[in-house]
Amino acid sequence: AGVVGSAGGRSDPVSILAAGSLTNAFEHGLRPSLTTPVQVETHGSARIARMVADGQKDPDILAVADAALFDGPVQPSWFAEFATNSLVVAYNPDSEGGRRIADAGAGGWFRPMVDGLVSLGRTDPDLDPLGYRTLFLLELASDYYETDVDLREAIPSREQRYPETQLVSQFETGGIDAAFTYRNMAVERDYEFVSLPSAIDLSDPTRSDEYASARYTLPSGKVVTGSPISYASVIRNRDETITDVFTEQIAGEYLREFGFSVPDTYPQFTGNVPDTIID
Amino acid sequence: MFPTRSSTESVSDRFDWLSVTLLLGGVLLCYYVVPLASLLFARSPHAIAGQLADPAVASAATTSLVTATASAAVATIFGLPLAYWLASADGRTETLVTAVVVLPLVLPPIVSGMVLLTLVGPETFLGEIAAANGVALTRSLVGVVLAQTFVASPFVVVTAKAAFEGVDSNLQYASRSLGKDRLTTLRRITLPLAWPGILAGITLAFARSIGEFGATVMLAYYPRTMPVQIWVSFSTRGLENAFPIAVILVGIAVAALVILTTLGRNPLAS
Amino acid sequence: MFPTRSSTESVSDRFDWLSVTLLLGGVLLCYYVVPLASLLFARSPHAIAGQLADPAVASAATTSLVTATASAAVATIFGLPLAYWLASADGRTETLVTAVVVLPLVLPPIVSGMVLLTLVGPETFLGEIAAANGVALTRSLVGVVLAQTFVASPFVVVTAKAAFEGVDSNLQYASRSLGKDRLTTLRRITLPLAWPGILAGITLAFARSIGEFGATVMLAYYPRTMPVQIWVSFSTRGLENAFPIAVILVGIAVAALVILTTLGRNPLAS
Amino acid sequence: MMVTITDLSVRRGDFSFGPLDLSISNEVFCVLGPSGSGKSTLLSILAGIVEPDRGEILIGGESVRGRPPETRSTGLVFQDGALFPHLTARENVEYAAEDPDYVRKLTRLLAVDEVLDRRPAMLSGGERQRVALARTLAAGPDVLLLDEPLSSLDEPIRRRLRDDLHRLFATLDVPVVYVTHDQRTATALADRLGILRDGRLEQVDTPTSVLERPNSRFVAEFTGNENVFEVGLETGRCGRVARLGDALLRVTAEGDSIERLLAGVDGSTATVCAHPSRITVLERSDGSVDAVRSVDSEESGRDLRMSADESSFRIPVTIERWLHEGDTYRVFVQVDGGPELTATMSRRTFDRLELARGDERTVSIQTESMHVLDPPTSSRT
Amino acid sequence: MMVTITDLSVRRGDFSFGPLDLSISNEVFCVLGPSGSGKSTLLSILAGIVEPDRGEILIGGESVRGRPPETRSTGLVFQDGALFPHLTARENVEYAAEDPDYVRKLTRLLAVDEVLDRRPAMLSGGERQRVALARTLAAGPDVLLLDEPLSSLDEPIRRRLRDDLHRLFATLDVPVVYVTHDQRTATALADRLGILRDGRLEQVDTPTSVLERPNSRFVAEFTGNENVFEVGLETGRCGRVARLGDALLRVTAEGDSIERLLAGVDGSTATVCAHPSRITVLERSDGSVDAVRSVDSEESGRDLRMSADESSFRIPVTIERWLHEGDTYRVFVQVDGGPELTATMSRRTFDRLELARGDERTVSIQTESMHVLDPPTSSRT
Ligand SMILES: Nc1ncnc2c1ncn2[C@@H]1O[C@H](COP(=O)(O)OP(=O)(O)OP(=O)(O)O)[C@@H](O)[C@H]1O
Ligand SMILES: Nc1ncnc2c1ncn2[C@@H]1O[C@H](COP(=O)(O)OP(=O)(O)OP(=O)(O)O)[C@@H](O)[C@H]1O
Ligand SMILES: [Mg+2]
Ligand SMILES: [Mg+2]
Repeated sequence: AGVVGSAGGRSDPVSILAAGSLTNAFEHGLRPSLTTPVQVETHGSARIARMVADGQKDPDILAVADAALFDGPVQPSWFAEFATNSLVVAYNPDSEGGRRIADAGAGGWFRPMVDGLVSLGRTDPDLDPLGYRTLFLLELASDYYETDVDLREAIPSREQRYPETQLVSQFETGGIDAAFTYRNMAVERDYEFVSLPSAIDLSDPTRSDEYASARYTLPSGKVVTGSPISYASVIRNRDETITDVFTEQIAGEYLREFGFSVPDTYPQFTGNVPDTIID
Repeated sequence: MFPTRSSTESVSDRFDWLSVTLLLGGVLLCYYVVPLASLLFARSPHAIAGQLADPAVASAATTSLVTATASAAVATIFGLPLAYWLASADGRTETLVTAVVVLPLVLPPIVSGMVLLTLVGPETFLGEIAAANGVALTRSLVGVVLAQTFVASPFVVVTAKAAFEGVDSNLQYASRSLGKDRLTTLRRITLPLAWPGILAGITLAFARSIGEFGATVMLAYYPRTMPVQIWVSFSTRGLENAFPIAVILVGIAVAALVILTTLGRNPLAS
Repeated sequence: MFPTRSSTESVSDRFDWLSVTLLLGGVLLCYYVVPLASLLFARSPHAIAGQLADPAVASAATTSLVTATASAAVATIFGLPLAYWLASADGRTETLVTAVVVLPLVLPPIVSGMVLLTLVGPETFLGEIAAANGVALTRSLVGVVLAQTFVASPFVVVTAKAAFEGVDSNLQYASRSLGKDRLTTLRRITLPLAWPGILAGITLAFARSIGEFGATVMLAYYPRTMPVQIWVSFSTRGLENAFPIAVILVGIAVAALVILTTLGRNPLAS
Repeated sequence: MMVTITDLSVRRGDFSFGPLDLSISNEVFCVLGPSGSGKSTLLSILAGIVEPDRGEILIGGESVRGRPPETRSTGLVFQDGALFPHLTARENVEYAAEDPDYVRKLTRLLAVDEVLDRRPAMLSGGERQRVALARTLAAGPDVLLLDEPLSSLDEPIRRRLRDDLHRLFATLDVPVVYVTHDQRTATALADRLGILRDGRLEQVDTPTSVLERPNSRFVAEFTGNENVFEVGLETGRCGRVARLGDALLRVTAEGDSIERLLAGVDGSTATVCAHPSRITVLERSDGSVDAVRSVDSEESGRDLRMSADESSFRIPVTIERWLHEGDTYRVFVQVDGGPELTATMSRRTFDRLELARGDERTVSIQTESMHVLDPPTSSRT
Repeated sequence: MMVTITDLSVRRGDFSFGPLDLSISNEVFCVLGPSGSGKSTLLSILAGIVEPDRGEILIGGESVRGRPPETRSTGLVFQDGALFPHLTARENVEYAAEDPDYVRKLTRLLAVDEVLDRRPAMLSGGERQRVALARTLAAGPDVLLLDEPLSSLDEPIRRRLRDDLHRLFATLDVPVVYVTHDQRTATALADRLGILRDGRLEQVDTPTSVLERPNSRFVAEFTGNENVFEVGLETGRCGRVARLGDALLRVTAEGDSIERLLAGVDGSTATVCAHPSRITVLERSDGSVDAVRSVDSEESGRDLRMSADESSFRIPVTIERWLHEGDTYRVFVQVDGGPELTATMSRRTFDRLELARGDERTVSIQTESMHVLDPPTSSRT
């Protein structure tokens, strides 16, 4: 990892408002690679976007878990996509249901779920992208595995829905046998997990057309379509130090260590990118 | 031999001091009222009515009211005996147990949620026994009440303890020397005399219960209470949708608290 | 003419009733202790020591201790006058203002965070005035204290109000007829006599402050308090890392509360 | 310093106090009255604790209406002490005082110097009362208001304190309003005595005047002139006579004692009172022929007896019962054909008399010991 | 029912109570003692509020040590009433009672039926005391413990209640322990009287015995036998004489009064007490030659005077000062060459005597009114 020198004249730390799933990577990957002090604040992606839009937060750098959020509520003139992630099925190897998933592996993880032999957890699709991405995954999996039943119909039930933090808690305290999570989370926390084919795990930017067949209608009436998981970031206050931090953040090697994927095409810019950034 | 006193010297000065002091209270009151007012007046009555019509909001309101009432009741029923015992315990035990009692306040919601899950989660001993008897301890009204009680009951205990300690022990002896046993004395003398303090505790517990979010969302995302509903609305549709629900919550809470204080006054008055 | 009394009838029966009642308190105490014990004993001392060595944890501990103390102090300084005024206010005003005072408890953390941001956020009137004077109202110790005070000060107000009401007004008249004005009377008679109740309120406020997460995380993610640190640890590295920090928080809080109750006893005793 | 009360009144629940007019200079004004008559209420109003509904209070010429207690410089000893429970006895006293020497002096005077380090809960009833008194005195008020400050004390210490207070009040030279239910204390201390009844002052005068010349049946009975009875005025066979039961007393010359007594009375009866100590039960031998002469009544045909000595009634009575009250005996006697009377006497006299129930004896009342009451007010129930 | 106390003692701070042995049957046992002597402590122990450090209490033959107050069936009227502030007077009384008729009867007896609907804070001091008494009586306890239940009442109502209580206690037929500081109440009510001093019973006897035959200087002074003085026993020129100051009284035949009085005394002095009412100030004419004979003392050469009448001391005194106490006067006189004495007398007598300060007068004390104390204990400070 490159080391960015601190620029004089700035005493405040650089503030980064980021999606919750980036917390560990930023805290323990990005921060140590910088000499500039940074303050990382993380909440759900949707919430941070909204708080920035409402003027309640004024971070130097904003990083969200879905580039779509930069199409509203926040609408910056440009942004950079810097990492992707994939969905996995994490399981608790100490539980009966968890072992069934492990035994079934990437080829048949869904069978014990359909049979109702696993207590499953997923996040609320109304609350965060992980929730509806899980539904996309199930829809794509029905086609991919050519199952008899529609997995998106057969597997979900209301009992499985949790907010993200609660899902993790339940999983870690043994309340559920298996959960759909982001890969980085499973890696960070040493969960046992089943990796899924890229055709369904929403990780491959090149498959965006395939993914786009799945959709979900949010309570607000807005329809989201399946798309690759892509983390996007933007600078909101411009100065040299911030730019240095931003450059490190979107280019950093650290991302892979924390379970993210960084395709070769990344960082990928959209909009009127200022020259200083691209250099 | 009789020292004279400069009696009226600086009376007006001092009176001003009292006013200045009371001014501090006014500042605090503003600190409560202004944000609330901004919450209230920024919303159109129309938006609020709209939210009221939403069945999810209506059901959350019911859940909140029911569970907060239940939690306040549970906190009272279990908390008063503990407070009574603490009030009569000696110094060291008292200090230590009091510290334990307020710990649920100290724990951040995520930790309380986690530790509660380790106690009553579906895979735990208690959770399984309850499930075997058809009672779900999480994702149920019971779960909500468990979470709220954990967080809110310390108010009843701590406040009631102070109130019990304030009751003149001579009055309790008087009752007992009239042949009434300790339970009767407790019920008819100590409890009514400590009532204002206890009521304060119940008020706090009720308010905290109806506003509880952190532990509740851990133990029972469903059935949704108002705070969870507000959080969901906020996360899905933003401030504009969440605030009217918050206004409804505030309305319900104020109504409930006014009823509580009004009803609560009776035991003393009669 | 003298009605005889069946004096010792069912004494043992009744005594049992009291024990049964007190048992309820024991159940509640277990409900506090068991999860805490599981929190404590599941962690190795090693892990705790490891966390203690982490400078982030150490700094969060300092921040928490400082801000919770400050918040409890602010709540006391501003809350006592409000409580005193409320205690002497008449029925209707009292009921209403009391309801307003407990509203911060009713608001779920996300809403309190939001409304506070609308009051003291960086873009607001107050926020800008303060910033112009070099004080940041968010993302600063001040921000933490503002958040904690909002949420925790109602405890002082409500509990102290009940305590003030319990002070025999004759004693206050006695003081005043000895030539002491209302402020002196308040300071030297009313306050010491109401002290146990006030102390209960301060205890609650301190505990709630040190455990506050929801509003704090909105107003001041930095400087990090222990609850925020715990949440971050939990989000980044899971339970195994978060719980030892929670144990440290509990340790700090217990120590602080024991000190508070011990010191707090003096004003009455002397 | 002068305290002037004009047209003062207040309602407290069912109880209505006043209207009351009174003026107190640097003297000890004792207030005596039955339980519930408004004594404590009066002090509370003066101290500013109860706001009157109507009327004016001037202290030192200045109106204190609406002024808070702390600006009135009225020191009130509460009936229940109102000691601060969180302070020791010493701290209670020092709370009010500025002069440690004076505190020492007062606590020694009130004999509480040994218990100064105890909290009120650890004091006995009487100790509490004395500490409360010390506290108020220590504040050095311009007006002293004392509500039964010695009621929980035993006779010897009360007597001692009464003397000490007497001296103290003299040095202080401030108006003192002293509520008590103890007649001895009242007479020993008071420059003037006010009798309160149902919130109104029934009589205000020097102790001697009130005790000896009560102006109503109520005051008479309340101050211990328990014997209140009707004396009939008749003109019979033997000239003009006063009559009590079956006993007659001739009214002879102008200026003799009975004439003087009954001077202002018009009509055929007068209500008269006499203190029990003024009623003498005569020894058997004294109720003799030369003191009493039988006459028969014209109307009733009964056998009446006329006192031979014209300065005292000699009245035939039956002994009913008696009570032993420490150093005195209280003997109840029934006047033949008249009221019941009470006589008190020393143990010595009682022993000498060798009374027995049902004994027929004679009592004598000196006419100058009797006092005619104004037209009777309704008696106290 | 019988209350038996054996070797009872307790420490409360500096104060140590007991050891105390006492046995009370169905009688009225009055406890008299100075403020702070442990009267309330005794009742608290009996009621089970204070646990004794040592000793045994039997009620009706059963030990009650360690038994909670509610099982003892001891009804205690607290010195401060201890009324429940959240209940009205009526509710306070009904709290304890099961029989509404009896409640009605009691409240009428205690004249509080008019104020039953008020809360304690709205009652006067005396009303509060009577409600507290009614409450305890209503509970129908097997042992009645009353702590100065009439102290806040004025004399007339107190006298009435005293009579009523007397009758009531007789009907109840339970042990009654009645703490009072009022000697009159004590003598009027008590079957037996106990004098408490510093936590110990100094004397227990019938009221008459205690008042007339105190067994110590303390009891003598406390019960109003204020005159405690030394009488010297000498054998002089005129034979054996008793001597008080400059006055002598010849001891003549065996069996005469002074001989009887001083019978048990050995040594040269005896401590003697006499009640002030037993000291008579003689009229000027009575201090005359035929009652007193001058003798000169051998040793001092002073002029002594010997009483002519051998059944009473005639003692030359100087009038010092006097107090007016309601219906009596208290006159302090200085015995020439001896102690100060106090005499009480009725107003009538006082008026007749026409005393003036510094007057030289003679007082007489009948030898049979004097009582010899046991070897002096240290006097009360
Ligand atoms: N706050 C109150 N509200 C209503 N009535 C009251 C209140 N205080 C006193 N009273 C009533 O007023 C009357 C006079 O009370 P007060 O205390 O002045 O009597 P008191 O003369 O001092 O009697 P005591 O000798 O028994 O102390 C009583 O009948 C009492 O019940
Ligand atoms: N709880 C206590 N702790 C310490 N000392 C106490 C306590 N209670 C009473 N005392 C002391 O014990 C002594 C006896 O008190 P007690 O109340 O029995 O006296 P009393 O005879 O009833 O006096 P009074 O006539 O004044 O009511 C007093 O000197 C008092 O100060
Ligand atoms: Mg009174
Ligand atoms: Mg006592």
